[in-house]
Amino acid sequence: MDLLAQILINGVLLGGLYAVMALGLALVWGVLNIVNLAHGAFIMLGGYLSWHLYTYLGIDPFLGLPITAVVMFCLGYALQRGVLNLVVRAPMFNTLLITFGLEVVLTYLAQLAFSADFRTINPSYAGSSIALGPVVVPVARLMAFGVAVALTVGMWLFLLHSRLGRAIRATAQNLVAARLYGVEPRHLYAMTFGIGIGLAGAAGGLYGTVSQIDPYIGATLTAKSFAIAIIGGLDNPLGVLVGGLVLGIIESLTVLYVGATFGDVASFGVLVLVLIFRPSGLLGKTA
Amino acid sequence: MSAAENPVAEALLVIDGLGAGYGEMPVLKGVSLEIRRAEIVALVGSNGAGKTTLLRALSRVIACTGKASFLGRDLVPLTPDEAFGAGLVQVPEGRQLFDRMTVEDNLLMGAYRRADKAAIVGDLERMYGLFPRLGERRRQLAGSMSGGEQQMCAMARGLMARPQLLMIDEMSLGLAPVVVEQLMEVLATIRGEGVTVLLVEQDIHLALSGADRGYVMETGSIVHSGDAKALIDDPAVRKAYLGL
Amino acid sequence: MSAVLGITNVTRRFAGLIAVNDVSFTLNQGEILGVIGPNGAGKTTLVSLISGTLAPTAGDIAFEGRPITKLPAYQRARLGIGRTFQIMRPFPGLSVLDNVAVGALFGHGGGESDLDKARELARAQLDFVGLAKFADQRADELGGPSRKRLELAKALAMQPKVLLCDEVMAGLNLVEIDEVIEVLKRVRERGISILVIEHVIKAIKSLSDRLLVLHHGEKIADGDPDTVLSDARVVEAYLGRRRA
Amino acid sequence: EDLVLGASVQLTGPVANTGRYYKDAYEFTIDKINEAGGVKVGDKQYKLALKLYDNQSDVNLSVRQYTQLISQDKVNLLLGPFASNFALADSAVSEKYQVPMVQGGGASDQIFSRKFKYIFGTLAPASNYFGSTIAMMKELDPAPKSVALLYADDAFDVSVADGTRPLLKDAGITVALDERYTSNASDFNSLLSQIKSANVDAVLVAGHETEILNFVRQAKSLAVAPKLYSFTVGVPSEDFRKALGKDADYAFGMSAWLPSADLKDKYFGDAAAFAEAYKAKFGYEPDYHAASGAADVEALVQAVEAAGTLDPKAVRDAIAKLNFDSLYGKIAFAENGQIDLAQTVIQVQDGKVAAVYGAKGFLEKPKYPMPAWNAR
Amino acid sequence: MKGLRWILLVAALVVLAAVPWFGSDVLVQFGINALLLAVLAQGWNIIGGYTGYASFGNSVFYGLGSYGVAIAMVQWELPFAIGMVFGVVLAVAFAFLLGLPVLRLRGHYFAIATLALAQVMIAIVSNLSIAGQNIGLVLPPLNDDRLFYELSLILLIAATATVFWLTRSRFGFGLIAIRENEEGAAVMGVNTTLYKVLAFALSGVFSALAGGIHAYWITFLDPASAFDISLNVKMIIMAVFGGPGTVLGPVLGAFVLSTVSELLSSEITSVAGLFFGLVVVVAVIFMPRGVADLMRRFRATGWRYFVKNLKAHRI
Ligand SMILES: Nc1ncnc2c1ncn2[C@@H]1O[C@H](COP(=O)(O)OP(=O)(O)OP(=O)(O)O)[C@@H](O)[C@H]1O
Ligand SMILES: Nc1ncnc2c1ncn2[C@@H]1O[C@H](COP(=O)(O)OP(=O)(O)OP(=O)(O)O)[C@@H](O)[C@H]1O
Ligand SMILES: [Mg+2]
Ligand SMILES: [Mg+2]
Repeated sequence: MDLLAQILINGVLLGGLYAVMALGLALVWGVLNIVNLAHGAFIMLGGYLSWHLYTYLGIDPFLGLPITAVVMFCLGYALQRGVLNLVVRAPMFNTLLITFGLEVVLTYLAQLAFSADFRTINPSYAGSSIALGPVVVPVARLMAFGVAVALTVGMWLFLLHSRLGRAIRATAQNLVAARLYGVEPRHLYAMTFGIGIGLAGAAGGLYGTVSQIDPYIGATLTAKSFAIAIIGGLDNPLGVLVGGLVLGIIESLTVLYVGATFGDVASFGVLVLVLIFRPSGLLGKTA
Repeated sequence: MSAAENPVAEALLVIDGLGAGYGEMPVLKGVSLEIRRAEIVALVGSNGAGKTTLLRALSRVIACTGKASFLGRDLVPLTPDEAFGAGLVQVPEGRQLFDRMTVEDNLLMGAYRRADKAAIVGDLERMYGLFPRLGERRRQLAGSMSGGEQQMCAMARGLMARPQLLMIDEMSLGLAPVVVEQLMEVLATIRGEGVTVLLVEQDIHLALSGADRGYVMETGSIVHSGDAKALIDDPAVRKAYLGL
Repeated sequence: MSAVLGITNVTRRFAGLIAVNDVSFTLNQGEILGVIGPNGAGKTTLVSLISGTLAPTAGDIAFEGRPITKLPAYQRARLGIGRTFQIMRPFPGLSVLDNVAVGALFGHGGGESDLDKARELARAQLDFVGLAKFADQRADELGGPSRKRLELAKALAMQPKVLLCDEVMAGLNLVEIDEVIEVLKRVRERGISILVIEHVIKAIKSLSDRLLVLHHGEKIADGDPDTVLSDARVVEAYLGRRRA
Repeated sequence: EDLVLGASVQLTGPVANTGRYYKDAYEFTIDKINEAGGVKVGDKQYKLALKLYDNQSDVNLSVRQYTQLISQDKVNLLLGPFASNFALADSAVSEKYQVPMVQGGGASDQIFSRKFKYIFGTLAPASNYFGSTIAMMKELDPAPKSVALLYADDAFDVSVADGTRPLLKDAGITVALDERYTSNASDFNSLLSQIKSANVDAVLVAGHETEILNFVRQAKSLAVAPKLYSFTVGVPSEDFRKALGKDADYAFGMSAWLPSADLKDKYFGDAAAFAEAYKAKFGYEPDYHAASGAADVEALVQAVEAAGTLDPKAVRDAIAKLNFDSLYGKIAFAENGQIDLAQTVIQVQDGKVAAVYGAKGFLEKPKYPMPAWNAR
Repeated sequence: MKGLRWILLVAALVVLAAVPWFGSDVLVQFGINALLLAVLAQGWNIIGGYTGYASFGNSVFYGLGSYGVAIAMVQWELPFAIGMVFGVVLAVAFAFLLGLPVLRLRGHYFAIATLALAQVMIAIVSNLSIAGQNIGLVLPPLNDDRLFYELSLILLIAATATVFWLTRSRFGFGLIAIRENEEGAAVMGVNTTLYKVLAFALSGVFSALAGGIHAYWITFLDPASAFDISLNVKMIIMAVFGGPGTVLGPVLGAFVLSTVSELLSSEITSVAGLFFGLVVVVAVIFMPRGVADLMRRFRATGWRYFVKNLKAHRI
């Protein structure tokens, strides 16, 4: 019983981290219709950024998150304006191609700049935990979870209820109409991508506090983020949180009851089932 | 002729020798026309004449050559959002709603460039008054509405922008006669509030009977123009478009 | 006259909304049945239910006496049910000709298996609806009204027994409407039964043998066009004072 | 004249982190041998040269690069890539062209069970990685009674686990938890919770370095502290201790190689000198991968000198007959082409690696049992 | 004109077929890889380019083909040819069983569901003892690169001929209609479910055969390498780079990208990947419609082609 409680807590905390990882991907995908294969690479860069801030400037990884996010936002904004905006109206697969290219470039640049060594962000509290009776709650993960919830709710409010958020959605759905109604799409696309990448950067910072970073972690993180985004649905950031939690819990339970190699099977199995029965995700609207 | 009767009204939109097209293919071949403040002008013509193309060029979504000025400002170098910002608003052909957004979000997108929050809320209620169906369905996704409901939504979105010049492409398309009738009244009302309307219509009868002046377009140029009532009675127009 | 289509107590709900409510009627062999009703009355939904792109919540649909309620859309097409879409959906990247050729290849009875023959048949349909000059253009480059004709040509190329036309005349001018009316009459002469939805009263009047009126998803009138159009409820809900 | 050795290793891609040991060790050893005058074949003196490609962690590319090395670059002899799956595929190339390859990067038993004649391996057999650790466990006080055995789902680690189970059984230790996990897994919380709840005395993990790092960090954050834990990789490398800082303490591991002065070497003097020079040159400490790579170069050189010719077949036969002492230990290949080296148990003690248990028993006192996380 | 084209084509084929007789061993090996990648890209073209379903599951077919051959040859000691047939059977069975539910999904959702299938397959195969679990299977080596090369070439020709047939058959027309507008296709009588599954299976057959040849050639496979997602990404990249939905595009894409990548990795070995990424990015910006489109239009427009593309696709 204690074990089950512990496993559930693990799952929930893991899920929070998953949610932040997927948030930026879901935004860029759901809104810009860009399947960003470089998403994981941006998480990786965010991780390195946090690591540098921590290692060389002594900035606590959680306090450093806003800095990481802002820097990554600028990178995303520039990339969209300078590169992705050039192919916005090309056939859909091209965004897949170009983000693939970006991922390769970013990964190799990272290896050149940071070497293939593992980096960890290991502040003093990273290993500490709070004991709730027999259940242990790791502090870093709890904080990451808190950030995750805050970011998702913030994103949700922003997208659904702010003027800019509405315009972002509108532009994504109908570029021509959005322009007819006064939206400047170059800037807006760049804002959206920037926000997505900023979120990825924040996720990287969080990831660095619970795991380690090397230039090659991107691909797996991208795949994971996909699954989460879809399970939750792309329409709604709260869905991403739900997707993350569902996945976290399922994976943890699978390890307990089935076996540790089945974590991925379970999560992707659930993904397929969700897709088949609810093609727009758990919280997605069925139009 | 209405313009002549009303010489003091300022010229809102002046187009001279406007050309535009798609790729290598020219569609507009030197269109010239003039629209004054607070009039309703009908633009009619057969299939493929270039009416929609003209509106697209004015809204700056396609490239154009020639001269076009709006409120004395040169339109040609503007981007679509700048043209919109100047007060040139279009209800486009095919509606172009934001399909996966709610009706209300669509209307709010009409007011995207406006900062007057309270007035926006007021206008929203006004639209729901004008189109009760939209009021009932404000949370429905626009893309799942019926054809006519979508047309209402598009009209309402255009009105939400508080335009100087509202250009409506195929207003009556897919609407029940009773709704069309209401819409014509709406146009008369907003004209009374100082809004100018450029109405593109296939239902020539409807368009010309509700308009002050009319232009008839044929393969990329204006072939007839003048007072709306006079155009209806013009035998050439009657024969070509009314089949009489 | 035998019934080609039998609709019995058909209902369709969308989350909390009844779009079609317990509607029954028949479409007879060689008949043109007009369907009118206010926007959002459920007309398009009805067509979707018959063509199989939507499944009814309740009720039965029969084609030539055999139940087809459970058949998927493509099988209904092969049985001989052709439809057009009000919100037009061509195959955007294909040429206009190939759009129509799809109908010839797969339509009624499984269609033609030879590609060249299918294109020949398609060309004939394009001639028939007056789109021949656009044959080699991409479908998404067509203007709105031409797309309507394309919808019609696509459905006709399927050699259907029943043709469901959802507002194929919207956006046409009166002369063009007359042309399409002629087309539809000639289609009927081939023994094809037609269901037309239209808001253009003139057209519906001159085409229909019988008129069906939907309101809030319910059938409120069914009968001889003149009688139906003078029905007080129909006037109030749909036509408005001006047309009445 | 040059005697050219060819190799394709992972300089980029997911396993580049380990791949660099081979590149550095190959170059380092070749330089050293050239400084000592090069290679004497018959009565000709050759300089050693290296032709090295980056296989970008792509097996297909590495096969092609080995083919290129042999058929176009005309290298004389081959050094290996890192990792078993690469060695498996690449050994087919050396076999096809009958050019001997001595590799120190693949330990999987499959490489050597194909009856290939031109592949030689200097890593200890996978199946016996935990052998010395289990021997030590029997002598600890209190001796661990139950273990959890975790291993990644790749060929090498599965082989390790398969070899470990009978050893544990013979030692009378119960396996309370026997779990395979997905390679590259980053979340061990569930497994750790199970370990905690099963209350095992010892945890044995066969996996990759990233996984081990995650494992230790998460063990700390969940306050999981068995009496002992031991890892197949990581512990000997400096990277591991750097990444974990003080948390690396108490971790057991094993190495078939330690930079001790007892291992004499013709070119470097001894292993300690090698390690020192290596660290000075590359800025990080060598581990057994590097030593194994260095030994591969030496093995080829010794074989060529013994054969007195560059003829690949003759060299191959000479390799099979090698028996010499190196910085890596005694190099003598068994019938199947693999070397057999005993694993020494090591432990991180106060930030340094200490050899604690070898064939002759305890070398140094192990820090055992491991205290709780909040008590250290 | 038409005649000239055929002559060129035949000449190109003859040259390709003769490579193992005049080319170096490395060239032949490079050829095998490039040909197999071209087969994969062409196979993907059927489901992705023509039917419009971006499959990330083609690497599953590839893996099934590899395992078909490996299991038949290692576990049952059957000849290679039977292994190939077995692989194809596995792939077709998979296409029908899993294609049915998964092909109900559209667009990106389909892509992700198929991505998931590859993950699931890895886990399943890792637990099958007949497939050697995680350890994988080691096949008997066959030193005959010429044979592998010619087999790959024949397979590529077959795949390309199939795609060519698609462009002028009723079946292919149905697939294109599905790609352009699935609901529209259904109401016009296209049995969308059947067509999609058939396209999936057809594309799977080629992938499986490529997997089979590759497994025998590389002599070793384990679950991670057999069901490698990045291979799937590669085939998509190649097909898209060449021009999806065209007959020769994917083949051109595969050849061009393989060559670029090979040249880069032998010339500037350790930053090859970086430049490869840059090449892809630049290519997408200047020729988003693929190599096939470039070949068609370049002669008429010259360098303006790139400028035009840039203008047409940016905002
Ligand atoms: N996106 C496009 N690409 C290429 N050609 C186009 C495009 N849109 C319209 N055209 C062509 O431009 C010409 C004028 O079309 P336009 O839509 O402006 O006519 P219209 O007067 O609005 O007619 P309609 O009554 O059909 O709406 C037509 O020949 C049409 O085929
Ligand atoms: N997918 C859907 N989800 C929710 N509501 C829907 C959906 N499709 C249609 N409706 C609603 O069902 C009602 C009937 O729609 P339908 O399209 O059948 O109307 P219609 O009679 O064709 O109207 P119009 O004349 O405007 O085309 C409308 O109120 C519409 O908003
Ligand atoms: Mg128009
Ligand atoms: Mg309708």
